[in-house]
Amino acid sequence: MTSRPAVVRWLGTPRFVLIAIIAVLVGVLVALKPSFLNGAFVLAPLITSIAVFTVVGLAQMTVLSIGHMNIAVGQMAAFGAMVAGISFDLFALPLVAGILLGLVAGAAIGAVTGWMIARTGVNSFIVTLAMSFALLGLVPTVYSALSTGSAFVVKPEGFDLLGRTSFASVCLAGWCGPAAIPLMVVPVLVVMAVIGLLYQRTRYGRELLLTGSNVTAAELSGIPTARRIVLAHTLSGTLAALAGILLATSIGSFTPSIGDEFMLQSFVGPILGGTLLAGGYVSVVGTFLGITLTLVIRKGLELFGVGIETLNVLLGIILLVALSADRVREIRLRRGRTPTAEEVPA
Amino acid sequence: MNGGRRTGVRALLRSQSITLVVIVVAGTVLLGLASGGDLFSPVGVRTFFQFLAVPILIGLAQMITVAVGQLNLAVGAIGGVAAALAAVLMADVGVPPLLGAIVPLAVGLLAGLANGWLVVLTRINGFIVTLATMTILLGAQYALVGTRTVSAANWEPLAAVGRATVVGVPVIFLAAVAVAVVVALAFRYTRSGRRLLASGDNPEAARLLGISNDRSVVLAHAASGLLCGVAALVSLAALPGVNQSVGGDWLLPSFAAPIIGGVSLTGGTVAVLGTVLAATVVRLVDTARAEFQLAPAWVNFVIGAVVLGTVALDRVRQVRAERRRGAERAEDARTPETVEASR
Amino acid sequence: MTVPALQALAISKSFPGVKALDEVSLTLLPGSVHALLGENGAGKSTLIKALTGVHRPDGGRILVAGRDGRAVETSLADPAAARDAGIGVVHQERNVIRGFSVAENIVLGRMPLRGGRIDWTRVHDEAAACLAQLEVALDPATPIAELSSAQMQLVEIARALYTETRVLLLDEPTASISGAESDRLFRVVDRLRDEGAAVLFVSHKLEEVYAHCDTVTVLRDGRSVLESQPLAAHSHDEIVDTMVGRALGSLTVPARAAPRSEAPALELSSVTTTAGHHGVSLRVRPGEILGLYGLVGAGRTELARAIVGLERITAGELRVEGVPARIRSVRQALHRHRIGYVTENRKEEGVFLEQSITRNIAVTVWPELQRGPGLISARRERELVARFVDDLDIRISSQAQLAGRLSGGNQQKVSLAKWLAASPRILIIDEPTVGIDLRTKRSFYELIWKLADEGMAILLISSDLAEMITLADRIAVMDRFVITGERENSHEYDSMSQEIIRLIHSHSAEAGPIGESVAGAVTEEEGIDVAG
Amino acid sequence: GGGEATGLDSVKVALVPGGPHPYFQPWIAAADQAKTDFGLGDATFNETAGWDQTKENDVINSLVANGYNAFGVFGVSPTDINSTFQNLKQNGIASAALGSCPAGDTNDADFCLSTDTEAAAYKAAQATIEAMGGSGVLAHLTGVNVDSNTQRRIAGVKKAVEETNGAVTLLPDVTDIDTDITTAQKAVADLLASKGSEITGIVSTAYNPAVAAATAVKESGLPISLVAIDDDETILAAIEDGSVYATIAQNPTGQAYVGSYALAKLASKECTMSEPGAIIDSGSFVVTKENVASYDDERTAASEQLMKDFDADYLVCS
Ligand SMILES: Nc1ncnc2c1ncn2[C@@H]1O[C@H](COP(=O)(O)OP(=O)(O)OP(=O)(O)O)[C@@H](O)[C@H]1O
Ligand SMILES: Nc1ncnc2c1ncn2[C@@H]1O[C@H](COP(=O)(O)OP(=O)(O)OP(=O)(O)O)[C@@H](O)[C@H]1O
Ligand SMILES: O[C@@H]1[C@@H](O)[C@@H](O)CO[C@H]1O
Ligand SMILES: [Mg+2]
Ligand SMILES: [Mg+2]
Repeated sequence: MTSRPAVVRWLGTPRFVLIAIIAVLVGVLVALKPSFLNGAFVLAPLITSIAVFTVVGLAQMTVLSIGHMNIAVGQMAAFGAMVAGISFDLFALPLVAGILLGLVAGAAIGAVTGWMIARTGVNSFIVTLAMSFALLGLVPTVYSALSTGSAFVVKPEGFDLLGRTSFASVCLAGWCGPAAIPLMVVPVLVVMAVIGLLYQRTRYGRELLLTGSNVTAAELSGIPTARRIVLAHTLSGTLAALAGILLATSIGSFTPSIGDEFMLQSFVGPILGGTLLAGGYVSVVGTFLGITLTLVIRKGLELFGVGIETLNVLLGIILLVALSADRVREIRLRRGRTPTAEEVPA
Repeated sequence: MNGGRRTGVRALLRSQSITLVVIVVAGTVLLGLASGGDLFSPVGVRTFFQFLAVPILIGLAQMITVAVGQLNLAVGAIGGVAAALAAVLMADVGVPPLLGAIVPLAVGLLAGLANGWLVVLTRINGFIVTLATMTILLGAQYALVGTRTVSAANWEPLAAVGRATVVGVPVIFLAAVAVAVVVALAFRYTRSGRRLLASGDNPEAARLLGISNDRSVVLAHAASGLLCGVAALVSLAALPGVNQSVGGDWLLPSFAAPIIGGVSLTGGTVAVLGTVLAATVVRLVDTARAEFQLAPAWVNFVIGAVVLGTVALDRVRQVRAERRRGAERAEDARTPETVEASR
Repeated sequence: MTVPALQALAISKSFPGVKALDEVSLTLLPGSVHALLGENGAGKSTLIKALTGVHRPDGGRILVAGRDGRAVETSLADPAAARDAGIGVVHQERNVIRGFSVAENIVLGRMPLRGGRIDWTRVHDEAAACLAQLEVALDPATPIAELSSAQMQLVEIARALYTETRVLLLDEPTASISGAESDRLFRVVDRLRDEGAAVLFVSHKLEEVYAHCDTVTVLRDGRSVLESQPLAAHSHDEIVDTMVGRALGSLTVPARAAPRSEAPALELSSVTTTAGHHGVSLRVRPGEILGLYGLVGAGRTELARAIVGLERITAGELRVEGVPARIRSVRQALHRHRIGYVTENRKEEGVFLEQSITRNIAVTVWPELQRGPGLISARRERELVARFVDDLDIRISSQAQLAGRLSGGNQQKVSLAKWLAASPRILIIDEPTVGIDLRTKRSFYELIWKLADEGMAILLISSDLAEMITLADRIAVMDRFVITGERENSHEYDSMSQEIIRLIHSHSAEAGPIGESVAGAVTEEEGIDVAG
Repeated sequence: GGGEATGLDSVKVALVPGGPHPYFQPWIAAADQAKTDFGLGDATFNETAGWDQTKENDVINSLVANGYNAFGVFGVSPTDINSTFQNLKQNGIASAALGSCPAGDTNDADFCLSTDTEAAAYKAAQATIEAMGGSGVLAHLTGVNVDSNTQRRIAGVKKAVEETNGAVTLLPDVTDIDTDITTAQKAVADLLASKGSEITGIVSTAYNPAVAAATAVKESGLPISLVAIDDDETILAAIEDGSVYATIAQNPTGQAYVGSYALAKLASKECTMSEPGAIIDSGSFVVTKENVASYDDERTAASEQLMKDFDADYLVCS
């Protein structure tokens, strides 16, 4: 195993397969529809969605890493965004302060969820499902009570810059950046780096993974598993809130429907990217690639004017085929040799 | 000593259903009073039970997949497609209602089989498989009915069954109860039922006992799909028409009923009575919402709170039971020592 | 010549990267007990699984004698086919459906029907009859989850005998049960033999093999190095050497130095716990090995768990190096008090099967290795792990290898290395050699002595009395959550075992049967034999 | 229609509804009609958004990339749709809010051509009160609370009730029951079971509740007057059989047809808006058993008038 060159190992990972598929797909799309390269109307919105949904995927990934699920990602996003919206709308807070408050709210709701799971030992699916019910009731009620038209619309300074501006408006000595890349990628890249670092380089990330691998053994190895469970859910809530806020900045206001579309996507990204549902492995880059793949496909179908019914049917089939292909590849590999843990780093 | 502990466990199990029964009775009485008796009027009774049929059926559909250790995210999509196809066949193709009634069942069964086979053949997690089939089926439902509502007038004989009552209780509710009884009997008295539970409880042990987990998984998904088909048939009979929204709100209630009803998500258990009772509790919350004219959002809030409460309560019980066991042992341990000391 | 009840001819089976069975043959005769021996990973369980339709062999043939006495080649496509062919099996790991009753667990493979539906009356009656036949006093209606692991094993045996069984395969049935229970098991085995059944028996305990088996097959690295021979023709040492593949010298108890100091490293005084202990007092000094002996279910594991904070101490006092300690978690035990706890249940509690060796061993030292916001230097981590891999002679292909791919013994070493890496002053080791082969067992013993010599205080929990008498400096006996006495270990097997059995008696109301069975269990054991 | 088929063949109009809904189906035929009548380069209809603002934006962006240069959009989120219009405007693309105007006081599209939803709800409530005989208890069933149109409808109904000076009492609005037909049916049934004996009139300003209420009221046999909104076939049939007293038809065809015309004029740079962001009522029509056969003529006439108004007032052409 040690003798296998790293490159050869890498070629067998889900990440490489994803990169290859994405590359081929983009090539085909560009050849058939040169307008795919339209910066302002295709690439920038596509990259914005990829940015937002990567954060959504990471929000799920952090709980998958301990072998849990977060069915309430969408509602936690709505909750965090709601708090940010309130702080702009009702308290006229500046952008950064409002975002921080929103993130704290997401962290808090995640922490409460994690605490309940750790305390009761009840399956995370149940607790987060119940949490999603509760928030599904709470969030619209708060919006109705505190806003006219059920939306928080006050935009603090910098709001549009974060959500709707591209590098085209970042100019240095007459040179401006590409219009295809939204500014939003900056915070998202930072988040990816932080989460990646957490899992690959720090004790906390490793302890999350071991908790996901075997919670009893983790507790018996001196890992404070209850705290790690709370940590994973807190991270999940925070990231969900961040995704909700980013989405709000990209569409323009805060509404209760933020996050409605998060739950299913949140699983697709990490799972296509190679994170195990059973816990114990994660891949930040894989999550990003998994999200990218599905969104590129969606964008491609959209460019070809595929209708809503065909779009759903195709997305479902592609998901199945992509995962079966991954299965087949995995089985082939298994047959050949014994994989190692190092092949699935963060 | 075993006997004693066992009755303890039984009592615990029983108390889960008893808690639900108490909630149902108390809730009914309170609501009845609040409504000034309207709840018990013929219309009140009929309305209450009419909308209990589908929650029971989809709760059972989910319960069966959970029993084998799987999930079925496609309950609503299966039901939606099943109802839509039947509606379109009857309204546009002229399929007679009697034949049309079989369509949802067949669609449900086939969709469930497809889910099961996909899980078994691809070895992809059932959560993801049903997520994918859900997406596909939603597309299919839209392709079938688009944005129109196919009127129930196209299947008047079925709609008549939907309206029919026996001593004031809707026939569709009685049908759902009958299905629940069949499900309960199947899990109690058939080998397939026991095998399914064994696979859900401990797949490795089941395999070593000669049980095919693959078969159990396929069977569970097929049965789950079939029940979604029954729910679709009930919807067809009871709804004023069928459109692309049918099934759209099934997913969360399908989980709420078995979970509140005491089914373990790790597989291996069923609680038919619990599921039926839990669906009834949710229906009571619904009725209360209408009575007190609260926003529908409150129903979600209350369901969330009830599930979290059930979870917490269960845990408290468990901890108490453990403590009791420890205390008993300490008591046992103390006695001989005192004997020794007195020697 | 009698027709073999079951005959395996040149069975091969490969797993990814491992040839687990390489043309293994074996003959089981009716009315005889056949021992299947070999070190950890030799292929014993794989052979049993190949003979019961769990694994489909890559090559070879299986012949089974039918009811008419004629041998027929059988494909045994799945476990149900094996059952139908009259082959009953009790696998190495417990296989029960925890949500079902004892009765249903027994009949599950063949639920009796009446009119197309399960006849629950017959289920209970037949299960009850089956249990009675085994002299097991269990109510068939008991939920199986309430049974101990040993009781579950008896239920599994009942299950294997439920259908007409002409061949019974037992994979390490005595590894984790007490003397009383193995006695009962052997009575059943002997009766089955008398009734003409063929029994295959896997064990690492050579004495019980010599006491109960007629013929033997020895596997080494997936090959049969000794095939279907009369056991009597081979001496104990010969068999051991065949298994190991070279001459294995004898084990001698080293001269043990006196404890480093009289002040105990770990001291319990009159401790009561939430698990049910009462008035437990113990002291372990640095450099000393205190054995804690007792029957399965005596409460030793629970005591260990209470020491490291997994159960609450509600009365009495726990002192670590003279200072009263209130330990609430394993983390505190480790990082505040330097107490390590090697759990008995390796697969479920000891190792992270799906994680690398590096992470498995380094997990306890991350808090020390970290810099700044929890950053870990991968290099320092690897170096540290490499040291323990060397020290304990753990056989791995690389640090990146998954722990789950190691043999049982090496997994056990990994779980020990994890604790040694944290350099504890007190080490609690729970049933360290269950299911471990002879050679590995010896290297473990040597390691434990070495650790004690280096000044570690060791609390050793074992249900293997021979092991206890070989290893410990002092032996305390626990029965039903109280300490019934404590003795210096003379390493004299006969006298020590008598005394310890007496200590168990002193507490027990039904001294008779239990005492008898303990004696039965410990009469002849490998460890003693060489220690003497 | 009255435009000339010249110079507009460079214009590609895209009509983007908020999601799949029967209300928008007349847009399809109207777009085709506009294409032929005005000689447009293309006119397309795309409902893939599925009631999600992000997806609606994606759909619009893809259409831009495919060369569409005039957009008639029913914004999913009235509070956010102005951002989308700004984006289109910055890139020189003509846009119109069709069927629903942005929330708040500004409309960043070139114009908004929509039912005055408050007025339509007001008319609906008035019709219901009339059917109730001027007094009694009124229930209002409506759609997603988070939609600002819902808020406008609530206001319209409230206004009509207030004008009765207490003769009519309004029960709390029943919102969020338009998600699917089962929810709507259940909500209506529960309402009838608990308050059926008190209620004398129901006004539904959302689609699924109207369909559900029509059947439920008929089956219950209760003397409740029901007024719905929109003219889906199910509702029209119910008006004919008497189970629904009236409905308030809106003018989706006019929105799409006239809207396409104006958009084409703007996109071809032939004209500009005299008052950018103007808000224009596309009309609403009370339909009862009496005029169920003829209301469409009234509506066509209104559309023709609209077209004239655009030519005369709203557009300034070179
Ligand atoms: N999950 C399973 N694992 C192994 N064998 C199965 C499984 N399910 C069915 N079978 C076998 O398939 C055949 C037909 O199955 P089926 O379940 O219809 O009959 P059955 O065994 O009589 O059970 P039931 O009690 O449900 O009627 C039988 O031979 C049965 O043993
Ligand atoms: N399912 C499996 N997948 C991969 N390898 C396996 C599997 N089962 C067994 N092996 C490997 O096959 C070899 C034989 O294992 P087996 O379990 O038969 O040994 P054993 O003789 O029973 O050992 P022990 O005394 O520890 O029980 C080992 O190298 C083991 O790692
Ligand atoms: O009447 C409304 C329209 O105004 C639009 O909101 C779509 O839904 C219909 O029910
Ligand atoms: Mg083995
Ligand atoms: Mg123990």
